[in-house]
Amino acid sequence: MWPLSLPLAALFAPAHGRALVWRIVGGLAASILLLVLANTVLKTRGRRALIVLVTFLGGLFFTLEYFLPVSDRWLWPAHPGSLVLWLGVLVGAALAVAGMVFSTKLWDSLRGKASLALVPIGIAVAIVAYHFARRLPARIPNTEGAPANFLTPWIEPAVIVLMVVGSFTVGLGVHSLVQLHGRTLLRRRAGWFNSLAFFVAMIAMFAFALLDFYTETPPKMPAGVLPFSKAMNEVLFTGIYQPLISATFSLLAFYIASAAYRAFRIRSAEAALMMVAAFLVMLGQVPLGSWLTHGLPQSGPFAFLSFFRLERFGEWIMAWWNAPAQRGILFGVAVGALAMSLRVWLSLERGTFFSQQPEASGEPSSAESAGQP
Amino acid sequence: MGKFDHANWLLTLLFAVMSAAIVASVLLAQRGRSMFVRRIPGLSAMEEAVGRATEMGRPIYFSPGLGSIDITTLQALSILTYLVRFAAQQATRIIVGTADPTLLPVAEESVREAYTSVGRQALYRAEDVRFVSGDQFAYALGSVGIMAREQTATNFYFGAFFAEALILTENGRAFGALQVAGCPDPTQIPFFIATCDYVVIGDEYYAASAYLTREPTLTGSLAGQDAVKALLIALILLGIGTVTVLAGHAQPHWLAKLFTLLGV
Amino acid sequence: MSETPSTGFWQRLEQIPRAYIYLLLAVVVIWQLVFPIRFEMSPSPSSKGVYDAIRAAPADKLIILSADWDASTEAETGPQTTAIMRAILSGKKKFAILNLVSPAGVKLADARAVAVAKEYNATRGLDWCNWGYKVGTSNVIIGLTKNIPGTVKSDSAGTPVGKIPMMAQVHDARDIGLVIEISGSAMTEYWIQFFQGVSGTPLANAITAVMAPGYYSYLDSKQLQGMLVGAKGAAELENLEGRPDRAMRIMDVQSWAHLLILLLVVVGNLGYLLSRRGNR
Amino acid sequence: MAFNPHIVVIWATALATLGVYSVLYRENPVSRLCEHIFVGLSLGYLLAITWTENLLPKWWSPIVTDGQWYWIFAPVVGFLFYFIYSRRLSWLARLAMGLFIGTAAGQSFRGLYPLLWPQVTSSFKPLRATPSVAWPNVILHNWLFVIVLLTVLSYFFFSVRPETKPGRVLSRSGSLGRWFLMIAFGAMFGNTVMARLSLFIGRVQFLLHDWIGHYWHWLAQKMM
Repeated sequence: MWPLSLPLAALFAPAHGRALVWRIVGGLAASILLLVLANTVLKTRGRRALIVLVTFLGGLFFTLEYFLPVSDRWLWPAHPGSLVLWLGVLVGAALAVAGMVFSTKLWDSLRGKASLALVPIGIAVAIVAYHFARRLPARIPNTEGAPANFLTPWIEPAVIVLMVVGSFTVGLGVHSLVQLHGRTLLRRRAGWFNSLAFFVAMIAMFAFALLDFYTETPPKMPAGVLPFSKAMNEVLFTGIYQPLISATFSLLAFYIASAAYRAFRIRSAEAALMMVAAFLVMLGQVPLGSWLTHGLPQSGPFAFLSFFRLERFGEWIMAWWNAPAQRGILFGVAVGALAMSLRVWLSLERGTFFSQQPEASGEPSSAESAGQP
Repeated sequence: MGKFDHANWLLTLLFAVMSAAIVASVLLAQRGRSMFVRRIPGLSAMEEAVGRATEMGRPIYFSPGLGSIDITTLQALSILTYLVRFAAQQATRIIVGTADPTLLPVAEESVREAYTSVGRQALYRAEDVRFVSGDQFAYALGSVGIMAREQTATNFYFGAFFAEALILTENGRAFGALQVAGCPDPTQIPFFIATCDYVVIGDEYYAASAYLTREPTLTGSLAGQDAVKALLIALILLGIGTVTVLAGHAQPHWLAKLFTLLGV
Repeated sequence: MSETPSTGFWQRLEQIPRAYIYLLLAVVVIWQLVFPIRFEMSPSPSSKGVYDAIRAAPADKLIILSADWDASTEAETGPQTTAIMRAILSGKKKFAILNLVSPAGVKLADARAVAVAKEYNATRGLDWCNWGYKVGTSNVIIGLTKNIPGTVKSDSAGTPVGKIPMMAQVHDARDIGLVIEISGSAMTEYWIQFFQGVSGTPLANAITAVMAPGYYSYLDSKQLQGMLVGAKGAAELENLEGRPDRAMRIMDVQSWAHLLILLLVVVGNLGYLLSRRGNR
Repeated sequence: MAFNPHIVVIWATALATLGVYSVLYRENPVSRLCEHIFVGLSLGYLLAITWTENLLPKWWSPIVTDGQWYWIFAPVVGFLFYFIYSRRLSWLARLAMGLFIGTAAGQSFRGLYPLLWPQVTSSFKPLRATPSVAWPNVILHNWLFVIVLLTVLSYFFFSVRPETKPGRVLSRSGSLGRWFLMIAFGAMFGNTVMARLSLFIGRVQFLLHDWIGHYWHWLAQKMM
């Protein structure tokens, strides 16, 4: 057992009643304290390093789980060696990242080059920890036969945590829309009644969806009759929201017809190729196509002609022309995404994305002077 | 569930080689080795597209697709920051409509920073980076509404697009806007080609920021990507050669073992 | 609209305003829905394969319908499911519905089964049953090969397997005559890998048109006995059954709407070519 | 106040459908109203399901029912995003964004093999005939497949100078690849038409059968 695990286990044990409230309050107070502390202690470079570190660790967790060997004994958290390993990897990673941050920022200066040395040192620390952890005796929990390593049990909780955290950003979307429409409504700008409709629709849908969720249908209702809140939710969701989705989706039937009409012109060889392929595939999909070529023999000396029956020919184009072309695109895209992921993960890009200097506190820029009321 | 639940040692090694090629190439470029980037037709029109809006004195609409914070959408934001910097210098407005509340702050932050980086922070308007809707088709109609009411002269579509793509572009075209689109996923490309003036296909999407900015980090990365693609081609040719030679024969033991490791 | 006003006749053909195209399409679809004109169709070999596989399944064995779809693909998978259920019940065979993908799809498939069962006077529990949604994809399929009652446990309404009469004789893969996978996702591979490949039980599938190209190689290798492709596959199965119905009807409308689009493209190109020639 | 919503739902559906279709003529006041209602409904619904499907079962219940107090840290991280509206504390928002961006990269690494690898290995196609596969089949399928794949892939090389020897080869095969791409895009276009049309057919069936047909039985019967 880890020396730390007993008090930790006690702290994170389920709590109820007053103990729960106190822990929640304590947790909140601790986080606020931590944030205030971070905000006061860290200056520009420290903040950037922290952001880079958080980005790196967030990615590292998901990456390691995938690439670490599965069912390896000494990597389990219940095992004393894993504490060493954890610490080693954390320290190593921190050193490596710090090295990268400082070196990319100050590439030309002597200090920059020197700080690059932190990268191999960090990696070395992790490796040493790894070997040390290996020597300790093993005990692994039951994983029900599924391939797993010590991080696997944490993947699902991590995904849930991210989902829950992400759910709290929904307020930003609300803020954006309410601000836009609220302003239109309050200032009676053109189209204010549309903004009013937006508010009514939003509030009604939210209210009745929740009421519906918390209302039980009484057992002795006539067939089809629902309590008010459920019936209203039915009208709003099944009667308006869903039909708006299906109707908008079905606009595509019109748009695809008009797009075909205007795009498939023999203006260039490329457009002509597209057109011919589209024609053949379209014909192959409907009875019209089968009807056009149903005369081609399926047996006898000219059986090979059945290859040109439109339904088969269309399928041949899809499977042997379209599929490899899509695959070629996919290979390129997968490599492109890999490179983008690497650049983002290691914070290699400067300036392209927002990885420039975050402003230190107390130096207000004029950036926000416009826009915000 | 499947064969690729976790990587085995061979796939891990391969991943390390691919990553190392890209990172090494980035570092080389950052140190000053010059990298070549070939012309990409759709992307050379980006400045012309912004210029059109400037000339007409109308805003630009930028849609980053339906994605949340993921790699595809981050690349879209990277293209967006380039466009914002370019448009800001000509005092042309860019309206961004997002479809994900978590993405919204990231988009706002990158747009604001883009304005700041060219010294035009006074032009930044918070209401120009909007949350349109989290629903795919409400997003489509809402975006069409923005194009119609703001009379955008140019529309950019970069990101993860699905069935809603054609609703956006067909209406944008009807409004007479110049349209440029790019999407890594091929399924919507045919409709972009049919309705947009310029289309960026497949991997060109990820090459876009390198092409536009010529930032050493990015051009270096592009060269690294080409090396990885060459490696993939070599692997495929090797595989094809092996199965062709062996067609109709039994696989030798060592090859069967290798193929298992590779997940064939 | 931004279309510039045109002058000559050919030029006008080249620039038909959007609204007219939309109107034409709406008229053709409505007209064909109310007063249909039918195209005769010959069934494709892959659809015939499904039909033959159902007919060849032994009457004393169960057919599993893995209806792994929900509302998002119902336009195609729904008619496929109905047509398949009809083919099974008209041959006096039994089926069990299963859903490995979407809990929301269970009710939809159930409603279709109830409607089809009514047509053939089939009884729930004797001629068909609904195992409902089961979590675990490949693990469920692996479980089914060895121990069906233990894997299924209870049906969609919560009735224990032991109380479903038709399940009394069903123990493992040997009691399954055929598996039909109906979905818009790549579930067929799982059935091939963990069921067909292990037990040799015949397998057929019904999938959305978008997914179809990936599966022809399995047809070639006989890992799949047959395949219904999109709504067209459903219509072909209806035809093979001798009962053209909703799917067939929709395919007729589709034919006419496709014809309209093809004509529009041809007209547009004629306009384009001939107006160029006029200018020269 | 209980009532049977059936008939209201049918009418609302019909009006909403027609309202959206009015955009086909042009963007107009009715379609604009529909758009705003649509956006409002989607936001209200998003808020409701954020509570009922995410926060209630995954956050609130664990705290209140199971006593897992440490879930209180989740909103702390979530609300860091809101600091973007503060000039001095916006770096805290970047901290939270950094976490999400890093995770996105990690997820992308995990997705690489499941997405890419089966496609790589299934491209290992034999290029000669065997007793069971005849030559025409091999050429029409495997040869074609490999040629299209490699030429298309060669189109996506960006950093090779065209005046070098590999550059010349790449630019030739790349332009061939671009032709193949166009064929593929045409095929994809054609392959999608039917699915899109069936969406509209479904709507028309509703309007004629369930809505008008509700009052005019002749039409309902004509539609089956």
